[in-house]
Amino acid sequence: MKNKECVAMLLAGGQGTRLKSLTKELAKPAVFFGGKYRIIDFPLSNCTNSGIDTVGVLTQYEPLVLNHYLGIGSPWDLDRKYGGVSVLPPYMQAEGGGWYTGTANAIYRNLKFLHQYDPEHVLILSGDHIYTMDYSLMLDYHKEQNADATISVIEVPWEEASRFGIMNTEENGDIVEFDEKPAYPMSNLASMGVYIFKWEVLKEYLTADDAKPESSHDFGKDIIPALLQDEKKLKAYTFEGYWKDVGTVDSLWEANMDLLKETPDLDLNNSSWRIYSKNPNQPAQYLASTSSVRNALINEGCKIYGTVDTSILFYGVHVEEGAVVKDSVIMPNVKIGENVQIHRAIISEGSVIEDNSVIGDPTPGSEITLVAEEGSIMANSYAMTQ
Amino acid sequence: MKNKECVAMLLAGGQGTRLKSLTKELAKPAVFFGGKYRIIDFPLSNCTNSGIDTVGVLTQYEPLVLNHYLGIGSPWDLDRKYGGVSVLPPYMQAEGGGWYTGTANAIYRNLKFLHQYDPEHVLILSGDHIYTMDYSLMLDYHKEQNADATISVIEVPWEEASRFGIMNTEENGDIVEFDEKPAYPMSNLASMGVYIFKWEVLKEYLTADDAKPESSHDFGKDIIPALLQDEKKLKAYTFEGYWKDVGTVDSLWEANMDLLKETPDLDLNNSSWRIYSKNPNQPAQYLASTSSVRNALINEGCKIYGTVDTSILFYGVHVEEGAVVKDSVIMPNVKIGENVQIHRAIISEGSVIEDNSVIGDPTPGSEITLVAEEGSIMANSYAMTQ
Amino acid sequence: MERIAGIINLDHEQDMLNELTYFRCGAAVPFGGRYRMIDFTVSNMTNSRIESIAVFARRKYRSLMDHLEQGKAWDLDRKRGGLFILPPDWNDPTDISKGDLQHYHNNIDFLRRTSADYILVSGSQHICNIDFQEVLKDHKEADADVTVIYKKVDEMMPEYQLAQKLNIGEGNRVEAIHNEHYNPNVYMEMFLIKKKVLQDLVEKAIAHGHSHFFRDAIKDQLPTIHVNAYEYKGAHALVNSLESYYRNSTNLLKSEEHDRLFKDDAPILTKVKNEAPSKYMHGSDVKNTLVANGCVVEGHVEDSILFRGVKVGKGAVIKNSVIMQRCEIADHAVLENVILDKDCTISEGRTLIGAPEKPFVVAKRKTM
Amino acid sequence: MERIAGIINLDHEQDMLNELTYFRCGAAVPFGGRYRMIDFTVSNMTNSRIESIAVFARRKYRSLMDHLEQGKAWDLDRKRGGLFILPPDWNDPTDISKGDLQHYHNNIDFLRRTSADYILVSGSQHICNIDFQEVLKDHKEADADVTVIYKKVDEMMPEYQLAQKLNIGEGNRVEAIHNEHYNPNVYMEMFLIKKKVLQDLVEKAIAHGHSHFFRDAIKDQLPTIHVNAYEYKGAHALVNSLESYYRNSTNLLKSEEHDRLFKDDAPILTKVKNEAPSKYMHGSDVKNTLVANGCVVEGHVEDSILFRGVKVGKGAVIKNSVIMQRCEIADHAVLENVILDKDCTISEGRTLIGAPEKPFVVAKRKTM
Repeated sequence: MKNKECVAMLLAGGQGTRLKSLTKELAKPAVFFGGKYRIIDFPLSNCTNSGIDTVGVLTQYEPLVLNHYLGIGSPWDLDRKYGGVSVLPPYMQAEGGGWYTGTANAIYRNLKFLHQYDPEHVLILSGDHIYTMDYSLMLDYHKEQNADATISVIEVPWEEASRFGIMNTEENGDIVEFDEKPAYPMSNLASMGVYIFKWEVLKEYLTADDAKPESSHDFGKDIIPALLQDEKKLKAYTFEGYWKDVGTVDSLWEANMDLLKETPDLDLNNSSWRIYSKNPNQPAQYLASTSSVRNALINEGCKIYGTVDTSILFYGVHVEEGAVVKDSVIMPNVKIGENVQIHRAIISEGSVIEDNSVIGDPTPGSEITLVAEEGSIMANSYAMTQ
Repeated sequence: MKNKECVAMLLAGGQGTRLKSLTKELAKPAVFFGGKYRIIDFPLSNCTNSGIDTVGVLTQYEPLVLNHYLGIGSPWDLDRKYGGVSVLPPYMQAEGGGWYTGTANAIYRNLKFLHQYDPEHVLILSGDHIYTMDYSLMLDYHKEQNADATISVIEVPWEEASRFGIMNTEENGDIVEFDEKPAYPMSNLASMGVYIFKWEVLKEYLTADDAKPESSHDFGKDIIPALLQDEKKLKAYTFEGYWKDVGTVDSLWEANMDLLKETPDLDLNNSSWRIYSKNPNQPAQYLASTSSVRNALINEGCKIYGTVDTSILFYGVHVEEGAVVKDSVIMPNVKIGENVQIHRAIISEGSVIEDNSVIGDPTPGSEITLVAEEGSIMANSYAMTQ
Repeated sequence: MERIAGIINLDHEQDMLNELTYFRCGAAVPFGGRYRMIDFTVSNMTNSRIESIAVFARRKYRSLMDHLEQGKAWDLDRKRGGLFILPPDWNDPTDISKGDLQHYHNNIDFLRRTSADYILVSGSQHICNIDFQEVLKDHKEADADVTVIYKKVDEMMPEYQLAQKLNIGEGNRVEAIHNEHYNPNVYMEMFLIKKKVLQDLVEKAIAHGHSHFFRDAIKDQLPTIHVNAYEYKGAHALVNSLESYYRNSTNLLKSEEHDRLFKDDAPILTKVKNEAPSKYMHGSDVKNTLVANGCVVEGHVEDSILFRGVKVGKGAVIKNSVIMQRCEIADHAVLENVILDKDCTISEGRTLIGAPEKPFVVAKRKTM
Repeated sequence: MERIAGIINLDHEQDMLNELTYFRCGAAVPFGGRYRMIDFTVSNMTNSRIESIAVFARRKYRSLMDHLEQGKAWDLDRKRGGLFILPPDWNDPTDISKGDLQHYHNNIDFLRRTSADYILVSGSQHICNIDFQEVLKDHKEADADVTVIYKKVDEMMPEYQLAQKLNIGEGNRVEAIHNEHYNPNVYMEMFLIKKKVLQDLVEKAIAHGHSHFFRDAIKDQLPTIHVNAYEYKGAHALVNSLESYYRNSTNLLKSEEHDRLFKDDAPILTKVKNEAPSKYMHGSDVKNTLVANGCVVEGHVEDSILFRGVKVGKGAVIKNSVIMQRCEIADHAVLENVILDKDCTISEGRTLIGAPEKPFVVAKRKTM
């Protein structure tokens, strides 16, 4: 078999504790987004659309949910006989085993997996962001520049730059310094956590890093600085487009609301860049005579008898007569009873909201209320934030 | 989705140390057999041919080789969207992790995997035997008898019975006693290590067993006796046909030689019971004008210029002019030089046997010589047993 | 469990849906917002654990092939069993079979190879959600040669005139099959038969120069073979004309009917298209309507069905209409009692109004 | 890397392999012990990272469909790209295209949808192992409109008479394409073209009422378009007659030729059949023969090719013959210079002897 030009490794281990009960039983990359998707659908679809057909998904916690969701990879066209998607949890080895201790450690412990494909380049991705990106263009740039490593960067507002890992670059794109959350940023180019390495270089630095007891085994903190110190060729590749971290309940809500703009920055209807997702096979959605729907994204299997305004509904959601759902995100299979009021809330999968209850705080700017997975809100009750 | 009537769990963790260097880098179920197959192809093909489309493969050591071999399960028609084949190595869990401590422990730690399919019955298999068996007939029997567990048994010669786990049964098939390697066997019905449990019963007993600190967490030693003690309904299902443990170099060699009988007990050409295997996609085999081949099984990609007698050749084997291969098993991609003599030997994958060397002891009944993986036998050298 | 294999026989199905069947056979016509007619038959089969399915196609099967792929959506792209579309491509000069018996004869390998003991033969025009294992149970209890499936209808709709009806006697034995009006026992063009019996009857029918398996080998032989009637009691629609297509489509807007057809434990599957959720813009106003994914609606839609990827512009009004995949309805257009086939474009301000009993149909890819 | 999509155009291929093409098109004829002719074209494409392939089929494509499935063996059963068999099923009364331009016209969506910039068009009769990415490199260096692929042959075999030849001028520019004898530059019925150029030329050719894309839009327009010639130097065989089929089959028994065609880093793939290894019994005697899996040999075989699952009985003698899938040669039968199509049975003691220059051919499923 031919070798693979580029294999992707997707770091999907983040527990995402700031997403509170949304990630209690779910790795962060499996969190729902956009009426139909899970966060991980975005990097996976990007891979497929960029012609990368071999993806290792590094999970940290119980891998079964992601394992089950990813299946044989068919939704993303990654059910390949040679390559495709592989879930790589930390497994026991003859010399013991243990958690992945950092992003670099996670890849290091799967060098054998990479070795099977003998790639020329390795693309490192994270499962925490919503964006569409053609990695093949970045790979072209990486190859043209003959870089040892290329880091994708995005311009962020200067006032937010100190929240990110900032790349200080020469005019020609050479990275001269990596500044993790600088108090006084010298640039507004933030690392997106998307790296392409030459396979040989990656192998060398991961192996060396593993031998350093003082290392935190992190790409940003250890591997990139080590390459810089050795004056390896590091290039910044500037990405332009929508890119959003959805690491908190508020940012997850915001990113969902971004989709409701008249012309959203992220186009889910782009037929040449489909976002693939596992299909729940539900019938067409039904909007009843009593319904009133505006400024909403609604998925198949929904039945709407009430009012939906500026909201996102995943598959299988029922909204009964008299209910009002406003400025909210309703995850799959939620049942919303008669005359329920929901404002500025995220309702987790499978929740049942009984008749006449009131959820959330309609005040603009107020905290977003989160109803936990398979939560049940009693009839006539009142719930606001947590 | 509908639940699965029966899910199979294949215990593929055996290191098979008695197979010596054949299993140094390879789990036993991945050992080559019959000119084309690996041992695990037999239980997997049995599953497919029996209509069981969901198989968990429990691995103990580094899962990558089996992971890579199993891929998405397409060779066995197990590339299913819902179900199919899943490799289940011991992974890290929040409360730690560690090796599977026994066969029962391995299944216990994957109850969540089983739970996803909500099966009615669970079929437990091992990856150590060569046989073709229609599990659906055993399942029918298990259901007809409304048994809590059904154990597949085979009649073994009385003089060998003390090497096996022996089932003492009533005339109606009820199992009354399980005798592990009895000095004085009361029956010659040996357990094949093939069990069907009611899912509810299995869950209950595995959970109870896990709580017993003194248990060795083994099906034969702990779970079956516990069921017997509680007077659960245990049935013996008698299997008739070829069934062979290939746990030693000699028995592996013998099982291969069994295929060369005029009418072998195991029919690899049965078109209604195909043994599926990953296909190496080699061109047709070539027998040159100088070749002399008799009583042999030869796979695609072989090129024979010398003599092959009473031997089995896997794909991609080259036998040069003047070489003689007799009473031997030659694994994939072995190159055998000119005038080499090989008798009563197993030559591991990728070995190179240089010109004029002599391998093995032609004396009938002598020990079988094993040449280790990617071994290299120097020209004009002499190798016998290890 | 005894095994059943399936045959979907499209040979006798007339393509009577006018513009909708100019370029495709009836089985490939879109239905219910996101399905094709044949999805119901295939899903019923797979939900009944039928995993070997042959499709006898004769005409305009290209879009059927595109849609079914190799049964991928049903997980039927397999080594053992699977879905096979079998268009006519026979070149045996000694073949004397005629009519749909040509299919049976030339695809005899399908019957030979399957390990199933029973064959379920079905058309694609009777939309329903049926468990064929129940039919098999009934068939075995009746110890019949053939079991035919029927629906007892409440009201004599025009589409039933073309359907065959059953006279049912004691012990559910079929005494006659005919086209008489006012018999409510509508034969659903589905029957179950033992494989061995099917093979024998096919051979005999060919030897006798017959050309229509069901008519010649079953219906006309009724006194000599035991034909058992199985009554199907679930949701049902017969689509064999444009009028019945239109009426049964909008019938789905009745919530009870919809829920009886689409069941969680027996889902109707279809090819996955990866469309985004539908977007309802400010100013949209949608009532009593089924909407598939990928739509963007700014206008007013009522009592209608929108298939995947339909765009409805500002101020546009759609009533009592079926709008198929990727149609674009520009601002202020008005559609009433209209069926648009896929990829149609309706220009700004355009008005099209059909009659409730005869919708206005626009063939695919038209711009108006 | 710039992307190439593939078209396998079978429209002009005559089915001239007599009995072997009674029931199948030439592209589906078994070759080389375990392949079909088309496997070489498809494998060359996938080995060259061509992952979108359309097959323009017109006649007898049923066994081609069975064989290719949806490109499964080549991992081409995909959402993006993949392999599409496109038999004619067009029903547009306004379509004015003719000949193979009908395929280009009616499958224009394939071109429209692919993200590839270049299209490689190939037939199935030139067996070879070629890297089309090398052709693309050459094409871009030459800055040509079209690059045609040719083989400079050593000896003028009869099959080359039907092939087109190239006159090549300075800078590898093609000056003429014709059928003259004794020109060794055999056009391999493969060309590379920019997608945009192909689309324009197709449109123009249809508008001018043409019926043969290569002849009318490329060959006859030679002075006006820049056609570059790429010389392929690897193993090659042209199979366009029974005689060339037979000779090129047995040619594979020459070890060097075989190794040049089947390369580890560019493997020829085919549908997997899960046959057991072949079994040579006591008393078997096989020399200079290619044998696929699943055979059971008890007799004598020399200078021959056995396809999958062939049984050769005791004392049977097979020389200079090609025996296709699942044939059974009973004890003491004698075959010399014979081609048996698949599933034939030769009775005990039967003798069939053809001539070296004209093998005796038996059509499939015959018992003799």
